[in-house]
Amino acid sequence: MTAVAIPHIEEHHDPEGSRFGMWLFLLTEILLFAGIFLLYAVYRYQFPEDFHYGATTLHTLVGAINTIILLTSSLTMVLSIAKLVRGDRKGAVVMLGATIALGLSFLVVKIFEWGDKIGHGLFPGSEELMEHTAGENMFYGLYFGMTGLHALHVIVGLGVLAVMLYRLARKPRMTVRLPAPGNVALSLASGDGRKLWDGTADADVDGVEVSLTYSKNEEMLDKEVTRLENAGLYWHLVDVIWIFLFPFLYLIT
Amino acid sequence: MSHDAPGGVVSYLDAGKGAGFWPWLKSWIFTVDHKRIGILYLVTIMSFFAIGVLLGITMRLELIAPGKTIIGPDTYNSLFTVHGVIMIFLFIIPGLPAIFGNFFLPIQIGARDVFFPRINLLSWYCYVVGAILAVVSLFAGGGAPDTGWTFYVPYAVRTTTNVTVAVFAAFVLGFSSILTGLNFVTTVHRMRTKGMTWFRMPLNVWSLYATAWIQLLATPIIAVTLILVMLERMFNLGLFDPARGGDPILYQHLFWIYSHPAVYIMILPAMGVVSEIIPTFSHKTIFGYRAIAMSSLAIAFLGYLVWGHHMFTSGMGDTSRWIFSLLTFLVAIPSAIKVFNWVATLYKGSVQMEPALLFVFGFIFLFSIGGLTGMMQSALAVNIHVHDTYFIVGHFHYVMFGGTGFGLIAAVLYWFPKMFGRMIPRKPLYIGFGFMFVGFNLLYFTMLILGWQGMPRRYYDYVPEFTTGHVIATVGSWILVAGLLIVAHTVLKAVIKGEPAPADPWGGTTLEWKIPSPPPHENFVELPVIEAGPYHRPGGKTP
Amino acid sequence: MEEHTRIPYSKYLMVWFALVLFTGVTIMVAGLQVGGWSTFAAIFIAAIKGTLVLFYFMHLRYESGLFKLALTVAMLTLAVIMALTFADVSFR
Amino acid sequence: MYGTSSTLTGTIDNIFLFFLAVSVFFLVLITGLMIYFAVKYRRSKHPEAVQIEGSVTLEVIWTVVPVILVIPMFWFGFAGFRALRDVPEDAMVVQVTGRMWDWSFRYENGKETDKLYVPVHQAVKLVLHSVDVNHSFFIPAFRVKEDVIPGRENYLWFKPRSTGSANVFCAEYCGQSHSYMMTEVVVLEDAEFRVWLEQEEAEEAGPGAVVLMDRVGCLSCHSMDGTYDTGPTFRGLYGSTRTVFRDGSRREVVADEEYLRRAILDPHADQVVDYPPNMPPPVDLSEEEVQELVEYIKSLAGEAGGEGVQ
Ligand code: HEA
Ligand code: HEA
Ligand code: HEC
Ligand code: CUA
Ligand SMILES: [Cu+2]
Repeated sequence: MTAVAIPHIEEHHDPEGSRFGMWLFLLTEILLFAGIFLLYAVYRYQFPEDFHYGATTLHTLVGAINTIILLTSSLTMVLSIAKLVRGDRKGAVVMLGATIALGLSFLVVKIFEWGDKIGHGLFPGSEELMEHTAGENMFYGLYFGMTGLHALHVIVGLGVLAVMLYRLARKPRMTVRLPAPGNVALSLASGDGRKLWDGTADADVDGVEVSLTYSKNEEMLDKEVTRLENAGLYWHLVDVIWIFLFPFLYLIT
Repeated sequence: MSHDAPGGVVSYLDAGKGAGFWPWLKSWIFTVDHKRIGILYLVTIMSFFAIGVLLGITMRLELIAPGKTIIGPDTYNSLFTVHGVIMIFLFIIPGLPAIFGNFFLPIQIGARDVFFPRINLLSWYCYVVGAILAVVSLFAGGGAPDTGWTFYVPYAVRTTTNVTVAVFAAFVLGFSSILTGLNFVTTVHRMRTKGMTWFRMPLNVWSLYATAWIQLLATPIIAVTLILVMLERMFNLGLFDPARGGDPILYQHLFWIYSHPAVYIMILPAMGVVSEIIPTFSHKTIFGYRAIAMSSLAIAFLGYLVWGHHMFTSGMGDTSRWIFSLLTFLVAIPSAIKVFNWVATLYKGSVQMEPALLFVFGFIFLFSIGGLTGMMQSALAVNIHVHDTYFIVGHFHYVMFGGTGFGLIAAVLYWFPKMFGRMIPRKPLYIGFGFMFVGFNLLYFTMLILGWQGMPRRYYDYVPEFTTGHVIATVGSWILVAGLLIVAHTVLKAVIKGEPAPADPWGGTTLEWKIPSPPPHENFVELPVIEAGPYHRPGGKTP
Repeated sequence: MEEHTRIPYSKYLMVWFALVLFTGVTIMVAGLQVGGWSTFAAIFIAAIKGTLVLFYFMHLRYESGLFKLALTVAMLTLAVIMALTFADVSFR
Repeated sequence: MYGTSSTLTGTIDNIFLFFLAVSVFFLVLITGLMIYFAVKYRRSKHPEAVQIEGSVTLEVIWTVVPVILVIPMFWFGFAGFRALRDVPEDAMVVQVTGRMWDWSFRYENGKETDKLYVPVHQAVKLVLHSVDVNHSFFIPAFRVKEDVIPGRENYLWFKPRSTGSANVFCAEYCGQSHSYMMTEVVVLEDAEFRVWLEQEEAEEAGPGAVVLMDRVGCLSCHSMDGTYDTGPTFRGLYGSTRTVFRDGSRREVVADEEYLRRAILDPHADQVVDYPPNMPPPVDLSEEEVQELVEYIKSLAGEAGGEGVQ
């Protein structure tokens, strides 16, 4: 029996469809947080005073700063997409870079905030907390659980954005190795057969490596936009969740 | 051996063959072809199912007499936990959607693949990683988990066994499930072929579509619940720790918010299969197409409202107990509608008792018993007595095994010729069915009786009053497994030795019967255009 | 690139500005100590902010009805979970 | 099967029988029709199927009839349930404590036992406490069950109809010896019960410490004769060298009096290797009682060198 090549699956390009898929995924993320919001709602209902007290121990200012950081990162994200849609790859890269920088600063602030709380012995299961009321234990459990889960999503989001940044920033490049002993003559022709360039290599080689750098055509860019849009959707969702976390943990009194 | 279909089209099984072992293996494990991914699932899921069965049999052996028979209590406790985890998360939830959904959903709507072929492969890898983790949890560190598949806190947080790994395994498997669901919903929305309107989709597709929505909307809840259990164990988060004000009952809420809808993830695809098989073997269009299609959505929706019926004795408020009880009674109605429509389809049909149809009959009978015992459990007064007894164990084996399990076998027998291009001999299947049916009822009906008499579940040992029942059940399990072995042997042999199958061995009407057996890569040479309902036959009304 | 929506930069900036503004408002309202209303106000403002992000930054406004339907279904699910859990918690 | 029954046993059985009747009816109907059609319209006899798309009338019937049927089904279940929850005013209250893996009962006069004694024809309300994980208090003969959840006080009630005894099980999985977490409910004549209630625990023989250990549950995990159990045996424990985890590090310590005291009062301070950390902290042990326990464990020293690490 002879080898039969697997024909390539016809690449269907359906941006709306892939966005829909992404949205479905986002819905599952919303429901993931819904589970922990449910816990929050119940414990808040059971221990309103302690939650009030707990909220006052968090630094509203720090939370507000982080809120602004995330909101701004959402703005740069959406600008990055807008630039790419308009064909401005460089602008898109800059905006994406800004988004990542803002995301990182969010995490840095978060680390300091956590560090502060842990420094005061306020972390789940600490001896300090054991002396406090049940409600405060629940509040801090939720504080660390919710912001931790959110931070995890920020980290994943940053990873996705970093990949996108790499894709957009690098010049597309293709390298092929062709084995060919001895003297080699090279010629380059365009897709429709026009001759572009001719040349020969010196004496003894066991092959040649050909590298091409090229800029993306319309269709490839289009696919990048779809990818960037989906990455952006994820990033915005992380923002939306924070929009709810912030008042729930820092403000509601 | 070659499956070259007429017209020189190469079957999906043969593509990539002949270039040596490694290329061949790669052509499978890196495939993005939905049919091959279906086969990958078939092989992996069935392997784990075999392990689950083995564990089940070992438990039955232990329970044949009071006191220690072959294993100690720790081992027994791990056995039912791992049996439950494997059967639920590795066998029955992925089972039908991942195997037959992957294989047939695109074909049945006239598509060349699912919408996200690569994510589809990723979802299989998630399954494999989850499965490996589940196996690791058996052997690593503190010993196999011993919490029951429900992982109830506080016990699941206190025990020193490998709960964290097992829980993480379930989490990863949940991911696999979400990705499959996401893929199916998008595929159904975006890739139906020309003329394939919503109400011309086969009922199997409707079932899978409804299932996919449950997978999307329910699975995240178990994901976060399992994350919390892990955090609780690793970082002492305290959210469920009663000593610090946490509420163990909230854990039960979160767990069942997922796990009740999950039972419909298990049964809906099987109902879809039944809705395919009955029209085919009675040469008749389905009775009440729209009612069946809509009842799938109704089950998906109502299934979300009833989780509390697992917690009637937990100390939940009395108000919510009756609310959940009332809602639970309502969820039975769409199932009843389906059963009535199936039976009505047989009326004035031209019925051919192929093995697949026989297993469907088994399904209807056993699932009805399971469902009706479910109704008994939803009655508050009865539930208080039977909760956490063998009555429950009987109920869920009737619905899961008698329902989905038999449905799965029916699906194998029905679609085998299409998937492998070979026929399965009938006679051994009839015999196998006989054994399975008798063994099944001996095993599980006895459990119902034991449960009513007060035998609690998850019991390593029991008082002597219950001995007779346990002996009967154990003997039943042997007969059941004998039947299973006959069926499995027949099926496996047919993979290699079966007669070649024609494109349409049964006289089916849906699209998969219009392409060669086995189907070519990318399914259709030219995408079909649909002009009639899925079960339309000559003599029926024009669509 | 006809498939992708083009929205003027200025609109994005306006939305961002509104978001920041609402952040300020919600902090102020919390400072007012208006008792039970403060919870309600905080949730309400968060919902507005969330909607802004969903509709403009995430382009939900320009997507087909199916996307909105899907989101509604998820929200409904959330509501059902909350309601039925509270059917227990608040009547214990 | 059951040695006694409660006033509600019959009620609940009747509800169950009603469900059983409905179920059998539908099961026979469905299976019967299915087989009848399959035989009557088998292909050899009926080669041409008649194409019937459906019938709105039938769909309506078989949607509406179950909906209507389901309402009384719910109602019966609910009515029975209300009876199970409405505790009569004159109920006698018994506090029940579940722990891994036994039950103890405390009466209003302070008497504590490990079997539940109740007078016949007297409503009894059980208030359920757990000191460790979830359990479930289940008396099959009375058709009652309620989970025992740490941090909560669930309850159940019943009124025995005849004297006799019946099994009590733990119906919520709670670890290794879940299936041995059982006891008995003994229904006595009223007068008999009253005498029993005032009696000192004379019938529980053995040295005081043993009775105490049995009552507070030590013996469900620890043995006194060197056999392996959930916890280490007490035999030969005193004075032996133990390998324990203290503050996360492994070390060897000698089991002196101080060690025993700590092991009882703060079980997780020293974690004996190869044993699970599931020993519950003691529930209301007085200082004298702790001393008594320690003395007793000391008295078991020297009979063997400890059973060592399993
Ligand atoms: C495939 C999985 C599956 C399915 C489909 C079902 C279906 C149903 N289940 Fe089941 N169930 C489980 C799997 C499943 N269950 C599992 C795994 C558990 C235990 C989990 C654990 O604790 O480990 C469980 C436990 C369980 C409980 C909790 C028991 C307890 O622990 O106390 C209850 C209580 O109400 C219940 C009810 C029902 C009901 C009402 C249905 C209904 O959907 C059934 C509807 C079907 C019919 C009614 C039959 C067909 C109709 C007719 C024959 C027509 C006549 C009908 C009428 C007139 C109404 N189930
Ligand atoms: C799909 C789910 C499923 C299946 C199939 C089974 C199969 C079996 N179960 Fe199952 N069981 C569970 C799900 C399942 N179980 C769950 C969720 C629990 C609860 C765990 C817990 O408490 O946490 C449980 C608990 C449970 C208990 C209670 C333990 C206790 O409470 O102490 C017992 C006791 O005997 C038992 C026995 C068995 C036996 C003997 C089998 C089998 O071994 C019977 C033999 C099987 C067959 C004969 C298979 C038939 C063949 C097919 C379906 C496919 C064939 C396909 C081809 C040929 C291609 N199981
Ligand atoms: C749920 C089971 C359980 C119960 C009930 C229990 N224990 Fe233990 N006990 C253990 C386990 C397990 C260990 C070993 C792990 C550890 O050190 O915590 C242990 C350890 C001990 C030790 C230290 C033994 C050694 O080998 O160093 C002593 C002393 C002890 N228990 C006394 C008691 C007393 C007294 C009671 C009753 C008030 C009691 N235990 C009740 C499970 C139990
Ligand atoms: Cu206590 Cu099971
Ligand atoms: Cu359920």
